[in-house]
Amino acid sequence: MKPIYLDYAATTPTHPEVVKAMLPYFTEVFGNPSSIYSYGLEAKEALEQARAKVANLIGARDEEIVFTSGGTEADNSALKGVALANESKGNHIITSSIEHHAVSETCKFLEKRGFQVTYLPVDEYGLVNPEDVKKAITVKTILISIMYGNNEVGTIEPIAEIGQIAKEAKVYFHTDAVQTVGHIPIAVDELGVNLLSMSAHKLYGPKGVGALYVRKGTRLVPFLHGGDQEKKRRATTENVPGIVGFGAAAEMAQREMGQEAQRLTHLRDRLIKGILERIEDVRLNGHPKRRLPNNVNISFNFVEGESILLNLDLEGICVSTGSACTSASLEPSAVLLAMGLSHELAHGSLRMTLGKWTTEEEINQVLEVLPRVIAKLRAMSPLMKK
Amino acid sequence: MKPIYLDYAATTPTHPEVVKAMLPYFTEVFGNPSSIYSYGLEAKEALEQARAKVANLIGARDEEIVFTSGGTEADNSALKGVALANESKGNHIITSSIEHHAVSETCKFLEKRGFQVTYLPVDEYGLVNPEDVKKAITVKTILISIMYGNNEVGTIEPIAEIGQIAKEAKVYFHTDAVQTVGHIPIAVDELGVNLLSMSAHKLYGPKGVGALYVRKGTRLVPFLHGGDQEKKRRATTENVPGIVGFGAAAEMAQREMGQEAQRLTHLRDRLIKGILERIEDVRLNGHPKRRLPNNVNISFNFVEGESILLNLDLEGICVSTGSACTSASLEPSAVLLAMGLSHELAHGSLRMTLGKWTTEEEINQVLEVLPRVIAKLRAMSPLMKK
Amino acid sequence: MPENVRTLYSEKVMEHFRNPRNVGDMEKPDGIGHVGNPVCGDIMELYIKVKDNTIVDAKFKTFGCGAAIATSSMVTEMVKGKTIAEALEISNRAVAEALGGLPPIKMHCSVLAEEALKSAIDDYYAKRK
Amino acid sequence: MPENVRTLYSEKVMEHFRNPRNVGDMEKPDGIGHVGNPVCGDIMELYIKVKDNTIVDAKFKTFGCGAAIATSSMVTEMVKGKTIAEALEISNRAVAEALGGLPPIKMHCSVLAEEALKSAIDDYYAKRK
Ligand SMILES: Cc1ncc(COP(=O)(O)O)c(C=O)c1O
Ligand SMILES: Cc1ncc(COP(=O)(O)O)c(C=O)c1O
Repeated sequence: MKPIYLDYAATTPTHPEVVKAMLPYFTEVFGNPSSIYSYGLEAKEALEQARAKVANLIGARDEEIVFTSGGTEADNSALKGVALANESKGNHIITSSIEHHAVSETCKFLEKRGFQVTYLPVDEYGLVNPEDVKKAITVKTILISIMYGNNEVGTIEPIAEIGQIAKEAKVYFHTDAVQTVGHIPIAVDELGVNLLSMSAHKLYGPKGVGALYVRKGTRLVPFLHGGDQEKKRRATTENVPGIVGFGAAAEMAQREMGQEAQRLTHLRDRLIKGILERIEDVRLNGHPKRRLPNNVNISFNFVEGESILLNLDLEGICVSTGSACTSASLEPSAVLLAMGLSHELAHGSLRMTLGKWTTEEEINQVLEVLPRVIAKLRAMSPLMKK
Repeated sequence: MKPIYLDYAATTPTHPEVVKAMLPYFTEVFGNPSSIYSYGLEAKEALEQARAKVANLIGARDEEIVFTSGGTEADNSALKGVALANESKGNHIITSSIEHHAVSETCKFLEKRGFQVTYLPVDEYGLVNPEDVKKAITVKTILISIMYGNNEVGTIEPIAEIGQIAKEAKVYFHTDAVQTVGHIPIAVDELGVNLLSMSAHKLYGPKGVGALYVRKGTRLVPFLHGGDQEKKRRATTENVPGIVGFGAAAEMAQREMGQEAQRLTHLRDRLIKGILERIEDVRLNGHPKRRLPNNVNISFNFVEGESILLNLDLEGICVSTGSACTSASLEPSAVLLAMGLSHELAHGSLRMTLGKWTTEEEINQVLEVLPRVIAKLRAMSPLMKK
Repeated sequence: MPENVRTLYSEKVMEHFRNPRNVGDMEKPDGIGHVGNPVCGDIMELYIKVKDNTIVDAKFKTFGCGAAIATSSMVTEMVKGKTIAEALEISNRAVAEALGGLPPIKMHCSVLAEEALKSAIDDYYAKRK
Repeated sequence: MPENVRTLYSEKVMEHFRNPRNVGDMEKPDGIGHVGNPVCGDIMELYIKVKDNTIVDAKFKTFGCGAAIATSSMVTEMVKGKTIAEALEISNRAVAEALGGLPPIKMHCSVLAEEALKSAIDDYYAKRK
């Protein structure tokens, strides 16, 4: 039986059509886009077409898109780039306590280099309160970075409201939209962001490619120094096939997003409802409505996430846990703790993220297997009797 | 007629076998290597096999290879990483005046951040004198960065000698080996380097992938902050297909390098000799012997490089100029000027770099076309009459 | 690619994880070991029955990852039939080795199993007093 | 993909680059313009023959990039048959436009062409005095 993949938020397969679009750029149109002979100019042209497609997906202008090696580089270049370019203005950064590590670890790095970072709390649904952002702004604030859709619990933050506050306070505003781009409609002007991070492999594009939207006029020190590529905003020979793939994925998302989001929301809600009905002592994590169309995150009392994951894997179902199991640390998800979950519940959480190839049958299969697995694990749990 | 591509130093086509090796990792084994279910572990395994192949190519241990998004990121992370990690020890960096922009622009950035950089001169062949390195070392020196093979003129620097000096002085030593890896045999222990930069697309691997060799024990602040990937030395979801491609290219290079270098050296010398015989007032740039097997760099008196390049492109021959024509600046190659060439000669230089698909017939064709093109341009040159 | 590269754990670990031995409560145990806490994500309870200074039965209940469950299962298997003195000799490494090894980041689970056993034996001694 | 996206320059530029008009020396020119220098990589020499205040012939020699050669060729074409006064009206933009446009980083070549023409006319006046 084909495995049931429910970890689309970790990474998506590259769509076969995307791979097909990329192929000519490995072996035929392989030129360096900086070269001025025909081979290079053809590659350059492909690059610019991809840029237009990505820009189009978020309502940006072509020249505001800087390609990167992924979401992490987009986040790092946004935060470090603004920090270095605006040191003379101030050293204060505002972020949330539920950011992806690509933002939170970068903030920790900046703290060591003399920057002050405010980590705003979230409510039980994982929502940042725009009023908190407003209150946190000081004369020294140079950047606000609040993620768009949370990668663990799927909560969608009030970005447009925060954007308004940032604009009024004349503070740069960055959002990590890695989980949202290509999944829900985005218009950078409505959001009022200066910077927005994307990653191709979260929307059926290839791994190792991303982009940072940089609003015209935003001051930023480049992250990669070297050649004059990307209008001197990011050096290195452009990953032409990867970028072409990102473009193809963006175009496909633009076309299919509306219908697909509807389909996934339906499956998502069926899965949530099914679990809540079939299994006792569970809790839906994240906001019930303001939520990514493909995200289900549930805590199961009395059992630990990795043991659920492994049991599901044995049944051919791929999911992920809230806690970072493979990391050396045994800390449970910082996101869930920030939302007020107990350690026990945070350790017992499971994330299931749906995607293009998820079917109704697969959801049914999960709803059949999961109660059995939970029952088995609860039977051996020392916490159960309490 | 198929164009004659003589710009392999700018970028190589991805070898069809490499593309074939990559393909399954886009759509089938697409898992996130950090995931602990089967899909992810299979991807992880592919990653580690590629790491072993790349390590093997340069005589390193697997765990000393950190994958990056290319040569530029490898250079940036080496220089910035050492600088940040060793600030308390000193703030002095030694480099050469013929480095690739990925090193020289990073040095300029570090100078703005309080570091002191010594740019060593080179001789007429582009060689750095190891004695100069020795003399430049002070108690504050934390890093020496000298490239291995020069990307413009092909000169191979005395890396092992400099490595010995660095070791004795207990200073970290980085070499940008982007043009050498996969083209001539490399053993990091013989070179005595702590850090070595590579880029897959210079050896028939894909664009957007590279690696930094980091000798065990070398202190480095990570360049990309975020998740725990690459043993916390570089965050971001691993570019599995790209890395697998790099591995395949490394394996192929290991296998074919010896014979290929011989073949190219022969063609290279035929091309050089042919030009020197057929055209007057030319000069070979770079060292006649200590030179990359595939590099030909010639200055043509009285004519400008771009106009030669365009004429050759019209005849289906892709080459590159010493000067950065497409950049906004009109400065001629800093490398050639550092080697003592006049501005006129620096503007009149042409780089032809050979590769896997270069044939004897192609070289003959170039030798037929080039004299005609030079003659045509010289006939319209105001410098000619002098 | 061989099938076994695709799991984080050895075949033996997965076997014990799939079919853990000696799971469940014990009626009137002679000793109860309780280690771990929810903060670190692993809790083990180990029950032993002792006769003539020999552990005649062992059971466990565990909240934790795959390795925690497998080490619990393995340690209960290992102690059965052993004298208290012999049981006290069982090190975390011995448990891990019996499982065909553990990933480095999971070695703490074997430590927990050793501690659970010692805690149960302590409890046995304490109760006897 | 249309063929024309593959060249940095417009078709017109490439046409003049391929087949530059009015290349070469001129016997006894009435005015010689000399602009540019090896440091910036472009040198233009422009020669004019003047009769009854009208430029009856123009030639050039140029060391430089594709755009430099094309603008030289174009400007010599444009001045032929023009009076001195009319020739002085030719701006760098007019040269660039006549070539179907130039990439922004190559606009300086058209400036050079305009300067070369003015320099040749200056020389013509100077010689007449
Ligand atoms: C919200 C968020 N930000 C950033 C990233 C990092 O993206 P990448 O793995 O492409 O570097 C991810 C995914 O890993 C993510 O989910
Ligand atoms: C010597 C050298 N270093 C660094 C680089 C940068 O490599 P990449 O384009 O992969 O970033 C190149 C090639 O562009 C190079 O030739």
